[in-house]
Amino acid sequence: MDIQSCVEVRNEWDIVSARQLGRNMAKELGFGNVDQARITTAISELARNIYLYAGNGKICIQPIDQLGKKGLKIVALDNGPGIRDIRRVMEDGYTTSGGLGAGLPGVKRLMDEFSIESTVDVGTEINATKWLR
Amino acid sequence: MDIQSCVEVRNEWDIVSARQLGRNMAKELGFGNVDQARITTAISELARNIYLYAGNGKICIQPIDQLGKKGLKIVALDNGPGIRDIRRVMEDGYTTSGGLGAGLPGVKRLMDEFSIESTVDVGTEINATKWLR
Amino acid sequence: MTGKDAIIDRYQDLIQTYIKGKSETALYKGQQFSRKLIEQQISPEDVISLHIQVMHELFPDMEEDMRDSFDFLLEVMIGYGFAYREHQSLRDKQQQLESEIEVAASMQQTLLMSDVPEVDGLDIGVISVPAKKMNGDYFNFVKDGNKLSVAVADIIGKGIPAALCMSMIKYAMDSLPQQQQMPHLLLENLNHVVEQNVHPNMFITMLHGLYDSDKHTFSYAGAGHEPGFIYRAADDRFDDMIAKGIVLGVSRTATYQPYEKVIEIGDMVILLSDGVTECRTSKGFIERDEIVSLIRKHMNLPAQEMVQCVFHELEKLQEFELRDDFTLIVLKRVV
Amino acid sequence: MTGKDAIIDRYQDLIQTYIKGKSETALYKGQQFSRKLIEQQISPEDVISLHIQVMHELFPDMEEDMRDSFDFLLEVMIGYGFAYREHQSLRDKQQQLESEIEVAASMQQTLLMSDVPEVDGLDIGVISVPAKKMNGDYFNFVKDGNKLSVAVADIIGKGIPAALCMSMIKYAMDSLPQQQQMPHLLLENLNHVVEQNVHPNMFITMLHGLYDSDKHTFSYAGAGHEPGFIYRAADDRFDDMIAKGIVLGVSRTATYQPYEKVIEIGDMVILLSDGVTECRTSKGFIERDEIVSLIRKHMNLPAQEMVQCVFHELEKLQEFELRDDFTLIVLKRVV
Ligand SMILES: [Mn+2]
Ligand SMILES: [Mn+2]
Ligand SMILES: [Mn+2]
Ligand SMILES: [Mn+2]
Repeated sequence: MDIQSCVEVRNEWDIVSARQLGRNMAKELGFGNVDQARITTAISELARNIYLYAGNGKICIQPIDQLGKKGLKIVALDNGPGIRDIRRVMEDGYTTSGGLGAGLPGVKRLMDEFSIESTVDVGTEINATKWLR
Repeated sequence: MDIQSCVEVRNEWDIVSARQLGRNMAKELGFGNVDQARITTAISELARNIYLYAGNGKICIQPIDQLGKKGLKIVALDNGPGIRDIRRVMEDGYTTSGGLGAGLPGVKRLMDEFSIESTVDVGTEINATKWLR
Repeated sequence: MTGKDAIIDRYQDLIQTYIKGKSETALYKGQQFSRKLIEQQISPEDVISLHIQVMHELFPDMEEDMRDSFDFLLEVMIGYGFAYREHQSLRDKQQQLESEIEVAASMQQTLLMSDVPEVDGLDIGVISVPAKKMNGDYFNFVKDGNKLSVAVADIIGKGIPAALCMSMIKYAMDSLPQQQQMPHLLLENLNHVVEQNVHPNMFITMLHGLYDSDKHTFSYAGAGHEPGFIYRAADDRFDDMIAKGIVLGVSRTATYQPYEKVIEIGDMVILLSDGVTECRTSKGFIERDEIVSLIRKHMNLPAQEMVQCVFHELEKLQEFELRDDFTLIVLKRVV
Repeated sequence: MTGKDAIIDRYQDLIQTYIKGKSETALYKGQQFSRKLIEQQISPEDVISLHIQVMHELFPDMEEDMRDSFDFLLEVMIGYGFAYREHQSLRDKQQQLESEIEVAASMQQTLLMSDVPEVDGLDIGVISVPAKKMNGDYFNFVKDGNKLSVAVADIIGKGIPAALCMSMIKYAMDSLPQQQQMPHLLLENLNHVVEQNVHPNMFITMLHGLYDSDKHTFSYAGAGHEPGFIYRAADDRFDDMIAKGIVLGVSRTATYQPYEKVIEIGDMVILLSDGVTECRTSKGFIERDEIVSLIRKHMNLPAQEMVQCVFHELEKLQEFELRDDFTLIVLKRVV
């Protein structure tokens, strides 16, 4: 139940590895085509954030089974500069992604559970879970 | 240059005739696939408004040629109750179409020129032009 | 059968009907189907997935490359799904903001806008329409015996900040009742309040006047405000009502000049904000001349109808998109 | 080569690469491509049209039924195009509204929020954070010789209407300077103003107090406001600071009861708004007990750090989504 696989994120190619890891696990767990692609995109966003803002960190993917309720959990960890104003980062349109609707609020909307902890100069940890329906 | 074809709109089937008329003319004028479909949807919206709010009226489609600049003009006419507050109707989200993004503001955004005149208890005339690029 | 299965079946039906007859009716049904999907908040990538499923059903022998290309399309559409969900969230937020602004605007309307008083011998018309929900123009009438004090102000800036600023002006004026009798002193005092209390990049223009319905004089002073007009019935002529004076809030030591005009029977005092004179049409800004002709056109109507007609004509000229708050006040001496 | 052709070529390349290798890298490039399309404001129906063109290119022998089914998909996507363009327009509008609200909020901040005064023997900490951009909580300090007047108010309602209402309270309080010395009379007077001037469904709760730094007494009165606490250093105990009195604006004839406490060295007067005590976490509302333990945890810090630490802990408990404006004031007698 606690088998967790991680990918270090230091360059752009690692984003692809994180995606691959997530897609494989999502497929194995029985997520449909669309959800596989969505989860992969969410992982991609989180990995890209690490690559762009923290320099390096890691993405871990973990199958979840809580009393028979199955799901997939993404953990994004870094020791980067941290986020000064979390409320602001979670607002729509804060990212400069030109109307993409992704960024952290997009990931949060997509997943069923989402939490973020960040300390300035220490780092950021994001947890996001999607349940299998 | 002033050949205008009209369709009376009294019931839902007339909406289809108006669409067909618009699509044929758009195709003839050389609009691409996507623009044909968009113009048809715009006509559909205008015809549907007539059918729903005015009871009956007509949709006229007209090819335009202004000094070599070619386009298609839609005229929607009715003798219905008129629009009491045009500024309000032109606001996004005023129509109850549940996030469709169509309604009159959607039609206006799609077309290159758009004008509306309405007198309470007399009727409404909408003109909308799309230029060929 | 679940809702999802029903949607798949419906889509398969629709697409088969279209393939068979290629009729406009089938496409119309496609559009209605699309509307229903959007109402059910189904994402664009779900539509692609739906299409893929039905394709596999209808074309079981589809070559593998074709299948793969559909998967790629799905991947590209995922980004649009993110944008689509952001749209839904923005719509909700927008609706909440709008309803908040609507409450604030109605507060503003009931609290800050004064009623039009009845004054012997005067026919009064007033219209004040905000460009957006909140009004950054302000007008105020105070009747005291045979004297009518009237103010028109325009906050430089629009929308919510202007509305906040305007509520300050209202409370400041309420606390200066004695100065209502002397327009130039009222402006001097208000200038202090604005200078001290208002954001340094917020300015206010104002015209304040006092109509004496015994002597039939109109005394006034202005702080950088758009000049009004005086209509002289004897000459059938509109004169600009110039009042020199600096905008409120710029200089701590500003003083204002008093003016006075005698008003004859049939004359009109016309006060306005620059939203009336600087209204921009597709042909450029309107000239003050054109405003005068519009007023002239309707000036035989009762004052209230007159200001409304002028507004409606200008609203239409601007294609129903006001770019600035609009305030027009007419005081017409009838006897 | 036009921009459109470049896009078609790029898409064809990407899809061919994917068909060949089916690699995650190709799909990642698909996602990046999608991001770029969205940045260029390309509509979802354009994406379908792009896909169709490339399919015709790659599969020239595609059967006709297949071609037709693509056309139908395009038709269905048109509706999503309308929604997508509305999204763009809403985003623009939203950004404009937000920047307006930001200006108004900064006006509110600079004009309405008072500075924290220096008072001999008192260590003062204040934090007031709006749930949204505009604050519907209000606090005010006025120092007059050896006396410090302190007010905390909460407008029932949030956002823009509450902010408008709050600016009225500020100007009303400014015009009642003499009553600052008598909390219960100040509330009585404010009640008149609110009753007469504020929207009938807007109410205001307030606690007003006066700290005498010679006698070390805190006299106060309350109008339906969330009770604060008094920390008694001698007993190491937090007492509720009850002040009975009806909310401002409800009854024309309301009167308020005066209270007074003697404050010893090490004691603290803690004033707050219900945004502190009614903060809702995923486990339900927080209890006043829990607030007390949070305050206790940080009470050895300087007052300003103390209120900030309490806020940060409560912010995190609420997952960074404040549901109500939050105001916490601590007056700590140090000598
Ligand atoms: Mn203005
Ligand atoms: Mn103006
Ligand atoms: Mn409140
Ligand atoms: Mn509250």
